[in-house]
Amino acid sequence: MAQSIGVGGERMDIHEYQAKELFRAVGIPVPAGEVATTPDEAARIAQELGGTVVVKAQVHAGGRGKAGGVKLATHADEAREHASNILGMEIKGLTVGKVLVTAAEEIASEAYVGVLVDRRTQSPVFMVSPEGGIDIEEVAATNPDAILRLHVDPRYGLLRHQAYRLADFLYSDPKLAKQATRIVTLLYRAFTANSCSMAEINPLIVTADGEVKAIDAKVSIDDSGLRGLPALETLRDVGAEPASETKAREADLSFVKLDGDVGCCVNGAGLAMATMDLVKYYGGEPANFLDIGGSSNPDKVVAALEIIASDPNVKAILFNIFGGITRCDDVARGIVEATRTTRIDPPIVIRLTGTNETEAMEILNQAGFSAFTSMDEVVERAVQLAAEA
Amino acid sequence: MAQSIGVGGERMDIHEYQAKELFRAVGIPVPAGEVATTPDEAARIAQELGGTVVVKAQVHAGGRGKAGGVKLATHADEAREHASNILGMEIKGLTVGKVLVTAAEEIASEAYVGVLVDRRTQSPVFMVSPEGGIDIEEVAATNPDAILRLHVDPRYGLLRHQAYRLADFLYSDPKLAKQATRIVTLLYRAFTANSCSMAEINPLIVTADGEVKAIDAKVSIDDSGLRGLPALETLRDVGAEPASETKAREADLSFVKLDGDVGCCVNGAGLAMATMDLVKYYGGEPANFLDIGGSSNPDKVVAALEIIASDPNVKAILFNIFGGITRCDDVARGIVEATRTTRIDPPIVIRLTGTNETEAMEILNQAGFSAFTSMDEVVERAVQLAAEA
Amino acid sequence: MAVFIDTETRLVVQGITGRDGSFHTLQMAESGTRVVAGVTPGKGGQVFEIENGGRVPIFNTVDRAVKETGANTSVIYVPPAFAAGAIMEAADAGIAFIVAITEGIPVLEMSKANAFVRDRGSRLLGPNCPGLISPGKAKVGIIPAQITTPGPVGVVSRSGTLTYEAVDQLTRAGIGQTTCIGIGGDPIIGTNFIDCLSAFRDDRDTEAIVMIGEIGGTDEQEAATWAKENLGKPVVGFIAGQTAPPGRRMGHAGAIISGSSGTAEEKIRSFKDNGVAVATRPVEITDLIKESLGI
Amino acid sequence: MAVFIDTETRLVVQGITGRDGSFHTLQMAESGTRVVAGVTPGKGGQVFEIENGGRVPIFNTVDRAVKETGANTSVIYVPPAFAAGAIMEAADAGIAFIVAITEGIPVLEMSKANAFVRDRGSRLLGPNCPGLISPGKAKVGIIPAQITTPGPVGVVSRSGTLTYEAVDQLTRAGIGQTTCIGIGGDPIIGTNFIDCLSAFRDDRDTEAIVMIGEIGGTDEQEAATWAKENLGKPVVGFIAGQTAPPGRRMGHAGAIISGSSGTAEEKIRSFKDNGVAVATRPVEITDLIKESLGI
Repeated sequence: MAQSIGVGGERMDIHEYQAKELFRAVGIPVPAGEVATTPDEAARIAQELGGTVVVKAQVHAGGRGKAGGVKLATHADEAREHASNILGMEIKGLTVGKVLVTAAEEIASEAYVGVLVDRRTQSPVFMVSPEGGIDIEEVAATNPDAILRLHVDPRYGLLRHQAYRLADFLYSDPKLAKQATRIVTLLYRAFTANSCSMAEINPLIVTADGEVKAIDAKVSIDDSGLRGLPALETLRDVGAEPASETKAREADLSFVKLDGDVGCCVNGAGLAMATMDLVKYYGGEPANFLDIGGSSNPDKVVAALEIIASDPNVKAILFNIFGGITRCDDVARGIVEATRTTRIDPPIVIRLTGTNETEAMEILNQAGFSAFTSMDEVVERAVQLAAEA
Repeated sequence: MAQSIGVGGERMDIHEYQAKELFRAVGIPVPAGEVATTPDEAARIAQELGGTVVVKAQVHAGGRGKAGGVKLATHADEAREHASNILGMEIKGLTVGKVLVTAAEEIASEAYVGVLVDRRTQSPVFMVSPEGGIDIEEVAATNPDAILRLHVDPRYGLLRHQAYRLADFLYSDPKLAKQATRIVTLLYRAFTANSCSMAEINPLIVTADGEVKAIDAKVSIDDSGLRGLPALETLRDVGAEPASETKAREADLSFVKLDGDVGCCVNGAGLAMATMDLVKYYGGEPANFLDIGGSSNPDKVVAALEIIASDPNVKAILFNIFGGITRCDDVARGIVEATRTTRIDPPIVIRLTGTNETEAMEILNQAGFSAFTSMDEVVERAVQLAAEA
Repeated sequence: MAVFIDTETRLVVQGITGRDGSFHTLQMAESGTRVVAGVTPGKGGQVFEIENGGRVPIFNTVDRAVKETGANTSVIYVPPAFAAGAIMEAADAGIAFIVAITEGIPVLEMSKANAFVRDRGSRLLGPNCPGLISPGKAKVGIIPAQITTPGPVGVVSRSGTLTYEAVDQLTRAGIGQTTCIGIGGDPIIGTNFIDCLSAFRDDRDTEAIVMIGEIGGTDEQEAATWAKENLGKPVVGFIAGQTAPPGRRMGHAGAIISGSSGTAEEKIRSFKDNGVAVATRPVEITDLIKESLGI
Repeated sequence: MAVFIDTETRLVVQGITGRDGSFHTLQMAESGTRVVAGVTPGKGGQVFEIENGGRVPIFNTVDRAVKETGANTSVIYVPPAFAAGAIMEAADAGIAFIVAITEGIPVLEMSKANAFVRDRGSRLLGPNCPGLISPGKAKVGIIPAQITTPGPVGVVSRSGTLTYEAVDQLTRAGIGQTTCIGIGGDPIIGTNFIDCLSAFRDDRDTEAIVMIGEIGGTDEQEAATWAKENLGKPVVGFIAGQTAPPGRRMGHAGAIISGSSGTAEEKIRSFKDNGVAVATRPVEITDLIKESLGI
């Protein structure tokens, strides 16, 4: 079996310029630079930096360079021009709202350094490669010997000899290895201090005068770790995600928007996925993943229904609730309340079973809803309704 | 077998006022106070603190209270008077050069908290007892159930539940336990950050208004850890140790002054102890422990001879050298050089064996020394010379 | 017989005075579990009353609870910021089996806590799991007891309600369970599929096993490979998340396809290659189990 | 036979280019030890020349040294500030037997390094020790080879030169040694008396054992108790430090009487109680060994 390294956990991606701030805070050398939201601001930063600068789109997507989101500018006017082209640009469906303007560096060589939490070994794992500047998964596929993986025992943290071993794999020149040892050590410090699930420097460059520097930075933060680090929550770029997902997060719902037309509202992540799969099985396409969680709070049901109904693609909405801790009557009350206060256009079909099932059926019947007890039936019916709409 | 807890390692004792500075630096609550070397200074500090103060002798010895080295003063003049009595006082052979003047606290209860490195489990171990203010070894002997021992796994450090468990053993009142949890956690931080071999709060008190505070503090620092913490080296009170030991430390010699009359200069700690024991076996008393170490540096031999000879009790000096890495001819040269540059009154007898033994014998013979090859012979001869002197 | 918990289980509830802890303590006691102690720091000395007139003593620390009551199993209902610490406290006090219900423990904290549990020789189930139930014997966690019944099937799953769905169907079809185990939806968990399969193998009452997986990671694939070599009992498998997009977390922190790894297809293929009967829909699980039991 | 090191030993020297490291590398090679690699960060690719024309390759890391040369044993001559790290590096690289000569490693660092070595399943001898020698086979450390000779006595000691004294006397009396081991004078060490006695028990060429202890700790007492129950071979013991005052460190960081514990009297009593023949003076060791060997 191929050794697969998986990033574990829900996570918050932050922008390159934010990641570089975290790096700078622990002492990792990064080029001077600032973020701009207007072309004039970009020109001012370029002026202040002097010399050649790089204007880089700040979006949560790879391949910015290929998409024309990264440009060199030799003077402030050119930086303004590039910024005006890049701001507002769409990259992989995401609109660019910010550019990072940094001093350009003369690059002698490019390497890769990354650390993430590996679920198989349940520990942080470093991956480094002297082949930097390109996608590390590509290097892994085409030239696996060019990557060194090193697991960090969480009881000891990254030990000095391990940091040196990583650096020694990157550079045969002892002066460069010494700098890289320090950078790797600091990267691990930033990784743990900010509860990251992933932190990456790509490329880590050697400049013309032999300095090792982080040119691009990518960091994902473990959402569970954010609780203890409220300062990091401010790094979240709400503009970079669909509005429905922002609303879901605020309502404490697990939600992922998809492209289909059958809206799904389920309690429990596994059951929610199985419900989506069943939609597909019966010939439909799910419009979303949504888990209302274990709570019986009717407010959550209301918020869930509103989020699903606000998607114009949705042609039918299905509820699939297995009452264990969640009480079916609470969910039923939430559905009735939501449809009373908000206009929900698509038809709603409901399956409820388990705790307080009988009371729930009564509530729904009184409000004019009919309900199923089998999962297959409700999904088949929802797909049919969506197809007919 | 009784569970013996041993402090491991060579160590530097520091004064109470210095220990309290280390505690204050990590946030452990200690009463306000300052150190004074003159009665007027003590009066000024008492004046500034206001209210009742305690004047405490700063010496590396227990039982200061019983010896009259700790006194309450209700006003500045009284503090001056106490300080003038205590300064210059002898406690267990040590002269008091400093007093600590601190605000007096109303004490509701006294507990004990200590942490040291246990050599059996190779880990730090906490000992806490609600019976504070007295010698913990006495509590261990008379009421062992009043002590909780807790080993800290060095891979994880002191965990929150462990700190709470210690605090919960001291106080049933949750408010006090909460304060104590914090203090125990901070004590462990001070312990590791300062490379301590022992750190102790005795007593840890509860004040009349329910505050938990460290009233007395005792800290020993692992000498090997000092290398990385040069700031701590300044805490060493050279005045509190015999001049010969200061000189030995400066010459990088292991030296302990004893009360006998046979000076011993040996290479290797085990052989040095065995030599002392043999002095006793043949009816003499060793004047010192001295290990010149594995080096062959003649300067060390010179320093060693000077230190031993400066002890007026010494009636004879014996060398016992087993040349392995240490070369016998180097030691011989050192002896010849030292006796040439410095007047050494007591007779010197020498045993050399091992590496370059023949060359060494020649050097010594030329300088008029005769030498032995057997350890028993040289010791017997030295004891005899001391007895005849 | 049953696995991990049975009538010998002596349970301490960490966080017994909290909203979830108190509710589920009543439920667990009602299912016949011997709840011998509760822990809430600062509330030591108080008593938690259960419905049949039982009184559960509360302690400040798990250590005291173990010393006073001989508790051997713990369940954790404390908030995520304190849950990793609670797990380590239980292991440090010598609790052999620890069940962590709490969702949202930072992954780096779990990485350390799990190492601690292993170093102390304890077993952790979860976190972010519904716990487990050995019907008629003991329940630790939040699985609704009324949908279970004693019988010959072992159930192990990364999911909560999807497990209830499967177990409910089994029970309605008259097929009981030895033990139903939710191993949890987090990327770092204490007890994995292989651990459970191995326990079911050694349990002579378990005749067939339901294994419910989902996208993310390689736990199911490794379990399938292991089962082929070592299990010797029939397994019916189901994988949720065939329609999940890559790179997005599907509710569970561990339910995420990284690159091209951890897809439902990959897991289903591994099941089939290793002799695990695959249910396409949840409803098929019961049919396949009937087949494997020859009923 | 011999214990811990023999002709199968493939040695890597950590700190080979330092003053002590280079000197002792030559000595070890001269004693017949197979020195296969050296490590000095930043000097990888260079070569260390030994006297018989051998050339020892130098690597930046122990990991590379192990991969390139199959080293299975390491000896550490690096300064104290880096020595605990060097020990962990060796264990991490899969070195099975690590000998740390360095004196002055902070005790809290050793506490962690020793845990690491155990977690990796390696064995550490030392630190602050002279190493060991299996006469005629291999030497790792700094014990002078010329005072040793092959034969039936195992020697284990906390001391350096005191061991040389004892071994020299044995050799002069025509009594050779299987292996002479210095376990080190620090309070926290990797291999203790029991570990060595246990190895000597399993070594069929070892017929009698010399155990040289000193004040501080309880290692000798535990070893004596263990020997009575488990060893089955005669032991001659010696304890240094009968005249040492309490609370003062006698050169070795571990040679200190704490309170009333760890005195020479206590240790000698334990030896006697457990059938260990006690030499009052070093010179008596040889006589007692002769007795125990029946010569």
